[in-house]
Amino acid sequence: MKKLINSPETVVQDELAGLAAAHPDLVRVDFTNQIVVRADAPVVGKVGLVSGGGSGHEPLHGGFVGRGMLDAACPGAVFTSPVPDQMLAATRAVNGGAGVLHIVKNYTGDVLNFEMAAELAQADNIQVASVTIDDDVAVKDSLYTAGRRGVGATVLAEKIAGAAAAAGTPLERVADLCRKVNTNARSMGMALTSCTVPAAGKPTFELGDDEMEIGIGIHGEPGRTRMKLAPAASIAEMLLSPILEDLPFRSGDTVLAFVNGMGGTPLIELYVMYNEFARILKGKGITISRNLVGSYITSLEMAGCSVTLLKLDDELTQLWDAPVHTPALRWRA
Amino acid sequence: MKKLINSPETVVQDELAGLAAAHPDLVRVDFTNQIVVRADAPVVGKVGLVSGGGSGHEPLHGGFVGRGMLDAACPGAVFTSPVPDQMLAATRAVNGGAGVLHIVKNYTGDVLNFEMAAELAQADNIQVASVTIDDDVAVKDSLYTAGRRGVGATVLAEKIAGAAAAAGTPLERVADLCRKVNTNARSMGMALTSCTVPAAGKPTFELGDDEMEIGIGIHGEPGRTRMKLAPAASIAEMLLSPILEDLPFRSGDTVLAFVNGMGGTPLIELYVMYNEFARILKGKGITISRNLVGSYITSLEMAGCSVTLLKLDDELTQLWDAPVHTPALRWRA
Amino acid sequence: MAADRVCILAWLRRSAEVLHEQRDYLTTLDAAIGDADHGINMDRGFTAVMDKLPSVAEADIGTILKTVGTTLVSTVGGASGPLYGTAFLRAGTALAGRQELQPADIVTGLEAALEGIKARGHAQVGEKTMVDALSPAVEALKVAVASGESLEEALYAAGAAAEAGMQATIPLVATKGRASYLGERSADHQDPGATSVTLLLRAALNGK
Amino acid sequence: MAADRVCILAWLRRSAEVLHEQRDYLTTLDAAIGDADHGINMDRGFTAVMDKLPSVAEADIGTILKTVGTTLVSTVGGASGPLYGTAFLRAGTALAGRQELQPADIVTGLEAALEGIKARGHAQVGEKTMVDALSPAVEALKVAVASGESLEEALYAAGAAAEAGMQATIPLVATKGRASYLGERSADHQDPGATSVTLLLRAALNGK
Ligand SMILES: Nc1ncnc2c1ncn2[C@@H]1O[C@H](COP(=O)(O)OP(=O)(O)O)[C@@H](O)[C@H]1O
Ligand SMILES: Nc1ncnc2c1ncn2[C@@H]1O[C@H](COP(=O)(O)OP(=O)(O)O)[C@@H](O)[C@H]1O
Ligand SMILES: [Mg+2]
Ligand SMILES: [Mg+2]
Ligand SMILES: [Mg+2]
Ligand SMILES: [Mg+2]
Repeated sequence: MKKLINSPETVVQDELAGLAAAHPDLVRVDFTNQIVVRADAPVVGKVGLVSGGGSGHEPLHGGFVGRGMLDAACPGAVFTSPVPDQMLAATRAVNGGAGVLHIVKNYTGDVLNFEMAAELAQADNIQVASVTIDDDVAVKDSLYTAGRRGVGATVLAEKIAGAAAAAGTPLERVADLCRKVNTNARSMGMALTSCTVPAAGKPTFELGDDEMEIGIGIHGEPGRTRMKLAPAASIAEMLLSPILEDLPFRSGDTVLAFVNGMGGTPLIELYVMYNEFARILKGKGITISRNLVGSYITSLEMAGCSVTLLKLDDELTQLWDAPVHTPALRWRA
Repeated sequence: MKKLINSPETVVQDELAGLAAAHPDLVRVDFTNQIVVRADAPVVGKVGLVSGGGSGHEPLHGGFVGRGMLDAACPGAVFTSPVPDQMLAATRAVNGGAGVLHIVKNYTGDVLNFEMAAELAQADNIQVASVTIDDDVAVKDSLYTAGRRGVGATVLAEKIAGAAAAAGTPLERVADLCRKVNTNARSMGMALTSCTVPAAGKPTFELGDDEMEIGIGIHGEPGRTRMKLAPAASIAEMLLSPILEDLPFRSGDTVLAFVNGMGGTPLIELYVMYNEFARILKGKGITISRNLVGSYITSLEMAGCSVTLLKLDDELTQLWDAPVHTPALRWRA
Repeated sequence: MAADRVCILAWLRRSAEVLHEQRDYLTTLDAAIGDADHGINMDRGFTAVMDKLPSVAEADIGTILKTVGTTLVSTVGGASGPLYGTAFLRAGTALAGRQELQPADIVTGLEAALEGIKARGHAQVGEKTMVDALSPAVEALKVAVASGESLEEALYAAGAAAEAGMQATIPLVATKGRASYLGERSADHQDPGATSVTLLLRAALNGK
Repeated sequence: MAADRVCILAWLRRSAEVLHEQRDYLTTLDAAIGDADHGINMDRGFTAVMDKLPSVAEADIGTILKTVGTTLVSTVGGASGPLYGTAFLRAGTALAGRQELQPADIVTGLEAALEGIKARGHAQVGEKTMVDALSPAVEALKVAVASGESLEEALYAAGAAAEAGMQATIPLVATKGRASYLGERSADHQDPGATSVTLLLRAALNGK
C-alpha cells in the first residue's frame, strides 16, 4: 500500500487538520465531534445543510462546506458511515432557526445513522428534513431492496440546495429542490484499478492488467460487468447508455454533464472522456448547457471515472450558476 | 497500460477537443496549429501571455488559458516540447499590440523551441519577452549545466503575470513580475509510482512496492534518492528542507504554499501533506498567508506530490488575489 | 435459575472478547459481499462498550443494556451500528429497572431487540441479514422456555437456531444492505451480520 | 567527384530509412538518461521531411537543406528539433544556390551545421551531446579533404570519427540537456543525439 499518510489510524484526522489549516476563512473543524462546519455557522434565518458519509471520497463532503453549499459535513472512518452523534452535533452547530436539511447518500449505514440523528435532533426541537440521493443506475432499483446507491448527483444536489438555502428559501422548498435534482439525475461509474482502504492495507478487489469494471460503486463495490479494457469512445457509450435509457433523457433535453474522476485519474483522461460524452449526446440531440469536469466524488486512489447527467430547467440552472465559495468548488465569489 | 484514451496517437487532440467542448466561453482550440487560445483573443492593448510544453501535465497549460491568466497554451506531444510553429501561431493570435510574454519551463527542448519562436515573432515585428522558470531544487543549479527544471512555480508565475497583464501592465514590467515569482519560489517533488507515456506503453521507471523517489521531475525523470516509503511527516520534512535552505526562507517570511498532486494522488493525501507542511513552517516562524492545494502540474497518472513555496510581498499577494477565470483556476469571477 | 447483573456483564465481556478474536473472520465475510469492515466495526463498538461498562457496573440491567445500545450507536457507524444499537436500546427499555432476569425476561428482551432491528432496518427473514439469525433464535428460545427447559438449555437452543439461520443465509440472494448491490452474485456467501449475531448468542453460554 | 542534388536526396532518403529502423534503439538509449523519445522524435521529423522533399526535388541543394531544416524545426520538437533544424538551416544557407557540391563544399556545410548546433545549444565538446560526434567528424572530414582523399574516403573518415566520438560519450557526465539532471548517474550511457549524428553521417556513404 502506497499512500501519503502517517498511519491508517490518523488519516482522517490528519486530512481534516489539513483542510482546517488551509481554509480557515471557510471552515472550522470540531475534532471532538469529527465534523467540518462553515466558519460563520450558524447563519441566522438560513436553512442549514448537513451531509456526511464515510471518508475517502474527498473533496466530498468536507470540501463543499462554505458559502453557497454545505453548512456542515460529517466524515466517518474511511468508507464507513459516520455515527448519529456527529450528525446531531453538526445539526445543532448549523441550525440558524430555519431548520436543517440532511442530504444522505443511499447506503443502509448512512440512511440509518442519519435517521437516528434526525430523531435525536427533532427531540431537541430542531426541524429536520431529509433527502436521500440514489442516482446510480448500475444498481437495479426496487421497492424490496436497498435501492440504488447515491453517487455523483450528491455533488450537484449539495450545490443546488446550497444555493437555494443561501437565497433564503424555506426548509421544505430546499428539500424539494434537492429531491428535484435527485429525480432528474442519473450516474454510472467505472474503474481501471482498485482502491486500497488504509486500514485494510491491500486492494479491495483485483483487476487484471487488461481489465476494467463497469458499474463500480464509490467504495469499490463490484459493478455490473468486468471486461477487457476498451477505448474511451466505447467506455463512454457503456456508461451513457443505461443513464439515457433510465430516466429517460431525450432529444431536446438540456443537461448538466458532470464527468468525475475516481481519485487516481489524471485530468487529461477526464477531458478525453468529456469529449466522447459530448459527442454521443450531441448525436442524440441532447444539449449540454453546463458541465463540471474534475475529481469531486472519489474512491481513494481508484483510477476510473463516472458520468452524471442532470436534466436542467431554468430554476436548476440559475441555482447552479449562483455564487459558491468552498474549498473545492468556487465561482462568482 | 490502463488509461481512459482512444489511442496514444490521438490522446492530445482528444483532450484538446474535450477542453474546447467543455469551455467554449473561455478558450478555443486551433487544431491546425495545436494551440489553445483565449476565446476573445487578442485583447487589444493587453500584453499577451503564452506558455507551453509537452502534454501530460494537465491542467498545465491549457487549463490556465482564460481571463486573468494565460492567453494561449502550446501543447506538444506527451512530455515532448512543442515546436516553434505552434508558439509563433499562438504569439500572433494573442498579440494585442502590447507585446507578448513567453513563459518557458527550463528544459532544453522548451527553451530552444521558444527561442526560435521568439526570433520568428520578432521578425514579424511582434515584441516578445521571455521568462524561464527554474524552481526545482532537486536539480543542482550551475552556470555550466542545463540548470534547474521548471515545475510548480510555473503555475504561480502564470497566475501572477496574468493578473498583471490583465491590469494593463506593460510587457517589460509583466516579465519582471514573472521573474520575481521565479526568483522567490522553490519546489521539490516526490513520487510513489511511475507514470506511463501512452506511446511507450510501459512505466517510465520501476519502483518497489515499498519504495518512493524523492526529487522526481514532472516527466518521471529520476530524483535525488530512492528510498523506503516513509510517513507523511517525514516526506514533508524531506521535501521542505532543501527548499527552505536554498532561497533561503527564514523566520518572519510570509509565503504562498502550493501543495500539488502528480495526477494520480487523491485529495485526501494532499490535505494530509498540507497539514505536515503547515506544521513544519509554523515551527520555523514562517507564515502561510495563501495556499493552493490540488493537482495543477501533473505527470500523467503518477502518484506523488510536490510542494512549492513562494515568498510573498504585498504586490505578489494582490496579484495572486486578483480575479481569475480559467478552466482549472477560478476565483472572484 | 436467573441471570443477574454479573451474568450480563460477564456475557458482554465475553462478547467483546469473541468479537475481537473473530474480527478478521467477520471482516473477511464482509469483504466477499460488502465493504470489509464488519469485524472492524463490531470490535470498535464493543471495545468502547468495555470502556463504558465500569460507569454502569452498579446499575440495573435495563440501564446497562441501554448504555451498551447508545455506545454502539455512537461508535460503530455503518449499518450495524444503528441496528445493534437499536436492539440493545429496545431490550434495555423492555427490561428497565430489572436486577435479575428470569428465562421469560430474556425472551422479552430478545424479542424487543429483534423488533428493534426489523423496525430500523425494514428487513424480514430471508433477506440475508442479521434478522435471519436472530429471528429463529428468538423462536427457539421462546419454545424452550415455554417447555420449561433450563436457562442454559434454552440459550443453547437459541444459539443453535441462530447458527442454523446463519448457515441458511449462504444460498440467499441479499435484498437489504450493501450485499444487495451484488444481486445474484451475493449468493454462496455467509452474511456477516448473521454471523456476529450467532457469536453474541454463543457468548451467552460461555459467559454463564 | 562531386555530389549533386540526386546524391543529396538519396542521402536524405537513406537517413529517413535508417532513423526509422533505429527508432527503438535511439529511444532506448534516451530512456536510460533522458525521456525515451529521441527515436520517436527523429523518425517523426524525417518522415515529415520525406513528405516534403518532392516539393523541392528540382530546387538547388541549399534550398533542399533549408527545407529539411524548417521541416525538422516544425515537426520534431524537444531539444533535437531546434538543434538539427538549425544545423540544416545553416548548412543550407552556407550552400545557397548550389547545384553540386565539391568535397570542400561539404566541409563548409558541415562546419556551418556544427556552428549552428553549438550556437543554439551552447554546448562544447565533452558535454555528452551530439556535438561530441559531429565535432570530430568535421575535423576528420576537413583533414581528409585537405589531403586530397576522395569524397567517399573523406565521408568514411568522418563517419568513423563520429562513431568514435559517440563511443567516447559513454563515460562522460552530461552537463547539457535532460541527461544533465542525472549528474554522475548519466555516466556509462551512450548519448542518443551523438548516436543519431553518427547514423546520419554513415547514411551518406550508403546513400552514394
Ligand atoms: N436493512 C438491514 N436490516 C437488517 N440487517 C442489515 C440491514 N442492512 C445490513 N444489515 C446487516 O448489517 C451487516 C453489515 O454490517 P456492517 O458491515 O457493519 O455495515 P456496512 O454494510 O454499513 O459496512 C450485514 O451483514 C447485514 O447482516
Ligand atoms: N544543449 C544541447 N546542445 C547540443 N545537443 C544537445 C543539447 N541538449 C540536448 N542535446 C542532444 O539532444 C539529445 C536529446 O534529444 P531528444 O531526446 O530528441 O530531445 P529531448 O531531450 O527534449 O527529449 C541528447 O541526446 C543530446 O545529444
Ligand atoms: Mg461499512
Ligand atoms: Mg522529449
Ligand atoms: Mg460492512
Ligand atoms: Mg528525449
